[in-house]
Parts: sequence; C-alpha cells; structure tokens
Amino acid sequence: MQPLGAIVHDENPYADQAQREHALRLGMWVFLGSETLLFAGLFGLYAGYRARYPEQFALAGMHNEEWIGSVNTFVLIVSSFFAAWAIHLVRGDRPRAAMWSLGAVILLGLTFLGLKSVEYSHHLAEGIAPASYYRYAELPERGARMFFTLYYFMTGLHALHVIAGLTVMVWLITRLRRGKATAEHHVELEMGGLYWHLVDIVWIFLWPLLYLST
Amino acid sequence: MNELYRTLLNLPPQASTVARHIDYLHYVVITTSVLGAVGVAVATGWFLYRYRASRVPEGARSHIEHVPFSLELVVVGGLLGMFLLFWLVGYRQFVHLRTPPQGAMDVYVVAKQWMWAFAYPDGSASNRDLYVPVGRPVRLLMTSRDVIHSFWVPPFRVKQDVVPGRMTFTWFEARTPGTYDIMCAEYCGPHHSRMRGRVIVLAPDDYAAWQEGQWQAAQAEAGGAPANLAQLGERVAAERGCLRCHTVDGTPHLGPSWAGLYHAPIQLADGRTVLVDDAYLTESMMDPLAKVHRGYAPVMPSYLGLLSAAETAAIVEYIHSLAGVVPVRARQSPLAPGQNVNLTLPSVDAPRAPSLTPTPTPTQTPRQEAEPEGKGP
Amino acid sequence: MTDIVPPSEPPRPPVPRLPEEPLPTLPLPSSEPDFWRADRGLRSWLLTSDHKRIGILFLIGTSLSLVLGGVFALLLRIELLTPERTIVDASTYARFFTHHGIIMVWMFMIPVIPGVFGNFFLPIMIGAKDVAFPRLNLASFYVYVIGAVFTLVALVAGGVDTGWTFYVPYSTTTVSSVGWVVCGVFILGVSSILSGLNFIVTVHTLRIRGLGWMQLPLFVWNIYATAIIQVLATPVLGLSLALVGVDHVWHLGIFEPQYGGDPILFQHLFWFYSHPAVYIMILPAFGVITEVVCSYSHNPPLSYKALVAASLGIAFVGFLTWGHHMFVAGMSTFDSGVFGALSMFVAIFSAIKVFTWTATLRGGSIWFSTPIFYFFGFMFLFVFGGMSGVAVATSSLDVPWHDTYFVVAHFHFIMVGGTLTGFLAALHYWFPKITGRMYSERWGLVSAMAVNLGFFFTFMPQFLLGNAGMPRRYYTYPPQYQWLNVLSTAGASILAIGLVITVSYLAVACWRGPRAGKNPWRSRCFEWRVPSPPPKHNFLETPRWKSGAYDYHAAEE
Amino acid sequence: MAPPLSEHVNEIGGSSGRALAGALLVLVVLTATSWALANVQLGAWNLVVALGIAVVKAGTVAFVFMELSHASTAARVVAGVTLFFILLLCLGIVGDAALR
Repeated sequence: MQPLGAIVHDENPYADQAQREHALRLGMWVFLGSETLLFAGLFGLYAGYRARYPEQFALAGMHNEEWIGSVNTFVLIVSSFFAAWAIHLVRGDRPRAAMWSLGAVILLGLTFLGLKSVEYSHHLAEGIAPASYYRYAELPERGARMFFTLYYFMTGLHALHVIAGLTVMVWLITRLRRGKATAEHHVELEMGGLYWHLVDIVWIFLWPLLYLST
Repeated sequence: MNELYRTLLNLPPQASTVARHIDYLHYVVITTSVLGAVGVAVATGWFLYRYRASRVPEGARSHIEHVPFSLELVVVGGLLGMFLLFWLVGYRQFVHLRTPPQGAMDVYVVAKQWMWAFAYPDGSASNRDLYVPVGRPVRLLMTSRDVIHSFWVPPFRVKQDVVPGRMTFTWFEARTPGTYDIMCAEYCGPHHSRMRGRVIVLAPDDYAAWQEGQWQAAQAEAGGAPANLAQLGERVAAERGCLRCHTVDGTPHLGPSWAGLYHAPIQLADGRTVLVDDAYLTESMMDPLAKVHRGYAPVMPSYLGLLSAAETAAIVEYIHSLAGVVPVRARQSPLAPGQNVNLTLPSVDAPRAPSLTPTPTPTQTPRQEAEPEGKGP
Repeated sequence: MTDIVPPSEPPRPPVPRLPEEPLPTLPLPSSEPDFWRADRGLRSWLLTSDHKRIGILFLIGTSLSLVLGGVFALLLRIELLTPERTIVDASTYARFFTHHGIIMVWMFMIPVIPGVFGNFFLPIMIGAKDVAFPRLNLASFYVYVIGAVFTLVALVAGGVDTGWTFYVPYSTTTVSSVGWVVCGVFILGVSSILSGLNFIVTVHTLRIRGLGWMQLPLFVWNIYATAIIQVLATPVLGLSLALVGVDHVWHLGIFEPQYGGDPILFQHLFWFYSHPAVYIMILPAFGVITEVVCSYSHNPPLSYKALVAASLGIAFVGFLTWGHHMFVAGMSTFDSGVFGALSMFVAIFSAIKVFTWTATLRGGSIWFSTPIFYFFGFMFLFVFGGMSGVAVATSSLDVPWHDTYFVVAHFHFIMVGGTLTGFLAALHYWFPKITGRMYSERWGLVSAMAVNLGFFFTFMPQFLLGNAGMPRRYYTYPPQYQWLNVLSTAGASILAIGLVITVSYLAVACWRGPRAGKNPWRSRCFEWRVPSPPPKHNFLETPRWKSGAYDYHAAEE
Repeated sequence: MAPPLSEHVNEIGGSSGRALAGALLVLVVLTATSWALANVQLGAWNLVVALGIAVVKAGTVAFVFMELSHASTAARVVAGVTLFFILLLCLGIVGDAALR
C-alpha cells in the first residue's frame, strides 16, 4: 500500500495517521486470523488421520530427522526475535541497526529453507514422496504414506509462507533504506513482523507433530 | 390417522420395523413446522393489514410497547425446549438405527459405478437384487470400489453412505414380503440415477428355496472345480497372498494363524476381547487396523475392494473349516508389542485386478495404472 | 462518552449527544455532483476506489451470474419434465446442476448483498467517506472477476460434473475440468475474504465519532457478522478445494482411500466452511429485512439488542453445526449427537429474529411498497425453510431425507428464498437512493407476486418429492415422481417471468422514473439523510446526526 | 494532538528490549526442554506435553513478539476467536475419526 503520509489524500478515508495505522494493524490481525484458519484445515486432517493411525504415525514420525526439525525450530525462534528486535530498534530511532536485524531474519529464514531442502532431498532419495509417488517399504504402508503426504502438505504450505515472509522482509529493508520508516510511523514494519511471527508460531506446532515422536 | 398423514405427505409404505416410528416423529415435526410458518405468516399479514398507514397515521403512537423480558425468555426457552425434544427423540431413534440387533443376518454389499453386488454368509451372491427373509434383522456391511455411493431404500427409511476404503453398515428388518427399490442417494457419476436395485423380501420358506437354488446354480457354474466354498477359499487365500503371513497349522508367523481361530475368543491390542466370527473376519480383511489381535503389529493392508464379496465369503468359510485344526504350537506372537517392524508387505495397490490373479509382487504401482476399472460410462 | 440509549428503549431523553465540537476534517465542497456524475469515462469506473461505484460493479457482476445460474436452473427443470431423457444426456445434465450450484453459491449468493449493498451503504451508515482500504476493495472486485472467469473457463473447457460439493473421490477421479473450477472457487473465496476483512476493519475504525456500537444500523451489524464468517471460514474451503485440485491434477491424494485416505475428512473440511456459508448468504438478507421492516412500518425494532445478539449468535453457532450434513456419511454416532444438538441452537437465534420482525410491525404505520411484499414472502419461505431445517437436523429424520429433494427444497427455501427475496427487497428499497429515481410500484407488486408464488410452486412440490424418496441429482426417475416435477417446472417458469419483469421495469425506471427525493420512504436510517444519489464523498459536510437510525419518535431531520 | 477516534485505542508503546530478550530466553529453554522430553518415554503423554509446551511458546511469541499485550481489544478478540475455531475443527474431526 502506498504511504499516505500526513497529508490526507483524496481517496483516503482516514481522519489522520493514527486512525490509518490502527486500521492497518487491525486489518493485519484479521488477515493473520484468516491465514491461520488455512493451516487449521491441515491440522484438522492431521488430527483425523492420527486418530485413525496412531502407531503408524508415531513410527513414521521417528523416521523424520529430529535434529533437522529441532535446529530449524531454534532458527525460526531466533529469527522471530530479530524481527521483533528490528521494530524495537526503529522505535529507538536506529534504522540502520534495524536493517541489520532484518538482514539476520533473512539469513535465518534462508537457513531454515536450506535445512528443509536437505531434508526433502533425503526423503525423496528414500522414495518418501506424497501419496501416489510414495515408494518406501520400510514403514507400515497405510498410515505412514498418509503421514508423509500430510508432512509434505504441512511443511510445504509453511515453506511457501516462509518464502512470502522473506519477500516481505526484503521489501521492509528497502523501505528502511529509503527512510520510509520513522520512530513514530513504522506500521508496515510492524505488519511485516506480525506475518513473520505467524510463520514462527505455525512451525512451533508443526515441530512436535511431525518430528518429536517416541 | 397414520395412513392419512402418510398419503398427505406422499411418504412411501412403511415396510420396515423402524419406518413407522420415524414417520410418527416426522408427522409431529412437520405439523409443527407448518403451523409455525403459517402462524408467522398469518400474524405478519394481520399486522400488515391492521397497522397499514391509511389506518394508523405516522406518529399516532406515543410510546413503544415493550415486551417484558420474562415473556421473551419463556418463548425462547419454550422453543428451544421443543427443538431439543425433537433432537432427543430423533437421536434415540438414530442410535437405534445405528445399533444392529444381536443375531442379525450379515450381507456384504459392494457398490461400484453403477451397480450393487451382494454376498451372503452362506457364500451365495447376487447382483442388483438383494434377497432377504421377512421378519429377520439384516445387517449390511458395505463398501465401495470406486466413489461414494449411498444405499437408500425409501420404504425402509434406511440410508447409509457407502464409502471406498472403509466399511459402513446399516440394518433393517422387513415387515412384509414384497419388492422394494434400492436407489443410490449419493451422486456418483452421470449414471447415478440408473444405479438402482431391488430388495426382494421373501417369506421364510421362499427364502430357503431361493438359497437352495443359489447353491445349486453355483455348483453347476463352478463345473465341479472347487467342490465347496472352503476349497475355493483355500485357493483364493493362496492366490491373494494371505498365506504368506497367516499359517494354517498354527506355526507362528507375521499374522495370527488360522488354525483353530474360528470362534475362538481373542484379545485385541486395546485390551478388549472379541469372538472371531464371520463379521470379525470380514472386518479384519476390509479394515485390518480396526481391531488388531494383541501381539501382532498393525501391518496388514486392507483388502477392501480387492476381494470380491464371493471371495471374501470363501475365505471366511475356509477359516471356518480350519476351526477344528489343533495348532502345532501354542500360538504366540513372533513380535513383541510396539517393536519396530521391518518387513515387506503385499502392497495395497498391486492386486487391483478384480479377477483371481497370481500372487502379487510387493511393488508399488503408481495410481494411474491402478485406476479401478469401470470408471467410464 | 457514548451514553446514547439503544433506540429501542423508551422513553428517551432529548437527543443531544452526537458531535459537539467540529472534527478536524478536510474541507469538503459545499455542493458536489452525485457519484454517477463525479467522474466520467470508462476508466473512472474501472479504476474507481469509490465504494459506491464498486457496489455498482458488483451489482453488474452478480446480476449476470444470477441470469446465468437461472438459465441453468431452467434447463434442469426442463430436463426433469419427463422421467427419461428430455433435452440433454446424463453427463450434460450433471454439468448443468454442478454449474448451477457453483454459480449461484459463489458468484451470486455469497457476494451479492455484501458486495452490492454492503459496499454501497455500510460506509454511509457509519458516517465514513469510504471503506478502510478502498484499493483493496477494488481489488476484491477484480479478484471476483478473475475467479468468475476461471469458473466460466471450466464451463467452456467441458464443464464439471461433480456437484457443487466436490465430494472426493469422485471429484478427484472424474475426467472433467475440476482443476479450473477449483481454482475459480478458490479465487472467489479470496475475494470474499478481502471484502470481509475490509468490512470488519471499517466498522471498527471508521465509525464517525460518537456513533457507538449499539447505535449502528442493524444492516451494519449483519454485514459485520457476515464478515467474521467470511474471514474465518473461507480459508478452510480454499484449503480443501486446493487439496482436491492438486489431487485431481497431480494425484497427491490426501483423501484417496487406496492410500489409506479418508474421504469423510474432506466432508468435514468442506462443511466447516459450507455450513457457515449458508449464514454468509442469509445474514445480510436479515439485515436488509430489518431495515425494510423498520423503514416501512416507521417503527423502531422491538428489540435492537435481541437482533444484534441473534446476528452474532448465528455467526458463532453456525460454526458448531457442520456435522449435521454428515449423519449418514459414516460419521461417528457420537458426533451425530453433538452436532444434532448444537444445530438446534441456530434455529433459536433465527426464531428470535422472526419474532422481533413480526412484533416490530405491531403498532407501526405501514406503507405498502414492493419491499414489503418481498418481506412477506421472505417470512413464509424463511420460517418454513428454517423449520424444515430443524426437521432435517433431527438425526433420525435426516436418515430418510438426506440427499433427497427434501433437502434440495429446504435449502432453496432458506438460502435462495431468504437471499433472493432479501436481495430483491434491498434492490427496491434502496433503488431511489442509488439511482435517484422511483420505480413503478404497480409493476413492483406484480413481479413480487410472481416471484413469491413462483418460488413457492417451484419448491413446495420438491418437499413432497423428497418425502417420496427421490434422491437429488437424479437425471432419470421412476414415473411416479413425474407430476410433482412438472408442477415444480411450472413454478420455476413463473419465477423466471417475475424476474424478467423486475429487470425490465427497473431498467425503465433508471432512465424514465420520476425523481426520488432524499428520503422517499420517510425512513430514519442514516443513508436516507444524504442526497439521492449520494455525492462522491457521501456527505456534503461532516455528518451530525442528532437522532438515531430508528428514532421514529424524534423529529425528522 | 491526535483527534479522537471512534474506537478507543491503546496501541501505544510495545514490548521493551528487556521483554524481548527475556522472551527469547524462555523460548530457547522451552524448545530445549521439549526436545529433551521427546526422548523420555511417557507414552501418550509425550504428545500432550509437547503440545502443551508449544502452546506456551506460541503464547510467548504472540504476547511479547507480536505485542498482543499492547494491541487493541479487537486484535485480541481476533486472536482468541481464531484459536477457538482451530480447536473446534480439530475436535469435531477427532470426535468422528476416533469414535467411529
């Protein structure tokens, strides 16, 4: 969205900047709620299939490489911190430091995607692919095939969100670079941060469901 | 009164034991609905007429009349009470519909585009027409080979979706001999409306005669190859790979041995105990993970849609014939519970061909090749 | 600050309180051309961010959809005149009912009232210049258009024969253009989410100062409740249809029984959206009906709070009942009990609305106008449709009724009867405000009669067909069902004639109708306090409303 | 002076640097705990414990990083309602799949 600045544009329905920022923040929250429900469908499917194949899901979960999932969890948590820290820095009128902080977010996000692709390639090498492409005979066929189909859908949708979030981060850095975010007005930065945190929260739930299994 | 209402509401005859009870509730609910709708319409119409502007000029009323909160509460509470009463009665009936009586006769139903196939516990089978005796509860164990269908017999007031990949059931007890239409109620493709069949309800003697005729016809058709159903079952079990995991002499193997299994009480993985009967065996073939024998890993693939109804019945009959075999060793589990399993299984996809095929090789067939036949019109 | 007594609570003290000191607003021109004339040229329409013009764009889009869906409906009814083939073959028939459903649900009923009247009137009713995100609003229209184009491409590319419910595994294995239509519906869903998001934020942030929540016109409340459902339910539909799409195209079968998948889980996801979607369609119509009742009876609603509570209650409880679509699908008996009981609570909230509307008429001074006839039709259709809903939610009764014409008749009564009569009532009620002209009441009456009666005779026979056991989506049927089908087709033609008449006289009225004043119905609601048609920025000066939207006992402004 | 709005907004300020650092510490410790507990046999409780920890972690992210503690009431309601509907969908499905 184009910055509207302090001067009220002809099309601008807001009385002032504060009202605009309030609207944008609330709009972002509503959007995040909607996004979350997109994942809810997959969580619902997971719940349904896990209720149907409990042992098979546990076995299949053990087959996932726990260290990759766990390291990725740390990576995303720290990246989330840096996203929040960037806003803190901007509020303290330190936009350059904030840019570095967002840079760290991007770096960590890329690390996450890198580890994820390592894991995907391991799986694919073993013949673990979704549904009709599944060729792995070491695990009980029925439940495990469904587990990995779900695994691909859940982590795949999440990875798409990571990529979207990283794009937003790049955009935010360019805004900072151009001096478009000030200590008082940085609502776009907050919105981008909120989106990134949502990506983090989704992973916080994916991790125990897909990796932690005994 | 019942007949009057039934005719007025265009309901089919009440040919099953539950039909009349469901209809009574139907009468009450529909009468309430009509009264409610007409009542509201009349009240609205009356107010529209009574308070028309030409009669009541604007602003003639000086204050707003208020409905006391207690009255609102009574109306709302009363209505909710009535609705919940509908629910209560309806749900009790529903539970009854979902609970087949003990000793019901089992019939296996396989639906596919666009026909119904029935297999009876004695090994006979029929397409399109379901033969049942009058006055005896019949439980239908149903599955589909392709898409979702729905078994619907209007005069019985019985309907149940038939889902691929699992077993669903329904039951009925016919009250009067006759012929009743079966319709598919879940859209299943262009010829959905032609997927019809008939339930032929026979008097007990006629039913026995029909069974006899079926048996003789089957004998003639088989041309003496397998002399009886159990032998056919043995052949099917070998060809379908059952015997690669199940032994017939009691030797421990991946799956429970069939020796002396029939009518034995067994303990399930979840601690329950069940009696191995026709229903349990059939269910275990169709939905193996539903009730897993304690001590065995839940690894058996489903044979739903892979075995024809007749083959299923034949295997059951074969296991039945092994009831008297004394196991060579006391049955024990080759695997500790929860132990990781590392084995190669016959794939679910492989034996998709409907006819008796050679033992499937454990390869995974991509789905395109495994498309169930009969998809096109 | 906001100590305004809700409008229903008398006796009210004198009415001071809306803004005392002027807001620091932008200087507005003292007179401004209306929004039709403010800018000229096609470009000014296609790239407008004016919520009123976007409303008009939605009116065009949804009306075309109604015509297209209606043509399919008529073709269906003609085919069903005889028990065997009448005009088309079985697979064409399947394409007809699928596209009829898809077009009517996602391209007409869901966007129509929020998209047209919500867009047009919600900002005016809360004293705002526009919605919170005007450009997003325009985007939601174009997303709607793109979704509609995809859906129509599917039609051209051979059509889809799954039924609008896309049940797996039929939808993933059929050889028809499921991919296109699933994309189309997904995109239409995005449009719906964007609209809903915009409305929620608008109501929260752009109410004019002093206008508290409990002074909002009830139409706003209903659009708000609708928006909540749009935002929270639609993503689940999007996800489930996306899964169907990737399965159909790439065989990533997450519901495929062959791989251990469970088709019933698709139904859970689908109905988690599609049951609340019924309320996306009907809640805005509730809002319209409330405005119509109050305006023409010149009476405040019997209980403002009850109507608000019922709207929010429906939006909430509507989410708890999806399982009643699955009683015979093979769902657990436990879930059937829970969902059956919860379903009864939705009925209660609807009943509260119905009683409040009826009682609002009492003691009023009622003007007979076309919307009032639609209101009357709505009351019968909605109450009987709703009661038949209670009936099919009663688990044991649903067993024989499920997937028969009884269900078809039920949801047409409640959804189409509710939404279509609501839409037509809204169209007539706000026609003078939107166009600045009056339509012919005589023709309005004739067409309202035709629509209401046609509707009744189309679907009443279908209740009886369902009782007799005729399953839905049947191309051929046993001959004993024929006379009811013929009756239904006859009703449908009356309905179609009624709609054609409506379009004709409204079109004439747009150019030839006598000028309407600011407030031809003598309503007190806020939108009637601005000129007809409204100026580009809605208000010539910052609105200062001294009386509430339902203050029929205060002096007229 | 900002002109008054139609809705009371208290979105002033945000999480302090100290709070952010504290939250990071909590998150790291909880993640480590969860990982460690995954290798302890607790039977069915493993999943419950892991999900319980996940809820606490998500709450920390929401309240501190996402500044829900400083957000408008409307935003909090949105978050709460979203959470409720996810649980609802999962429970409805489990009520079917587990009890058929």
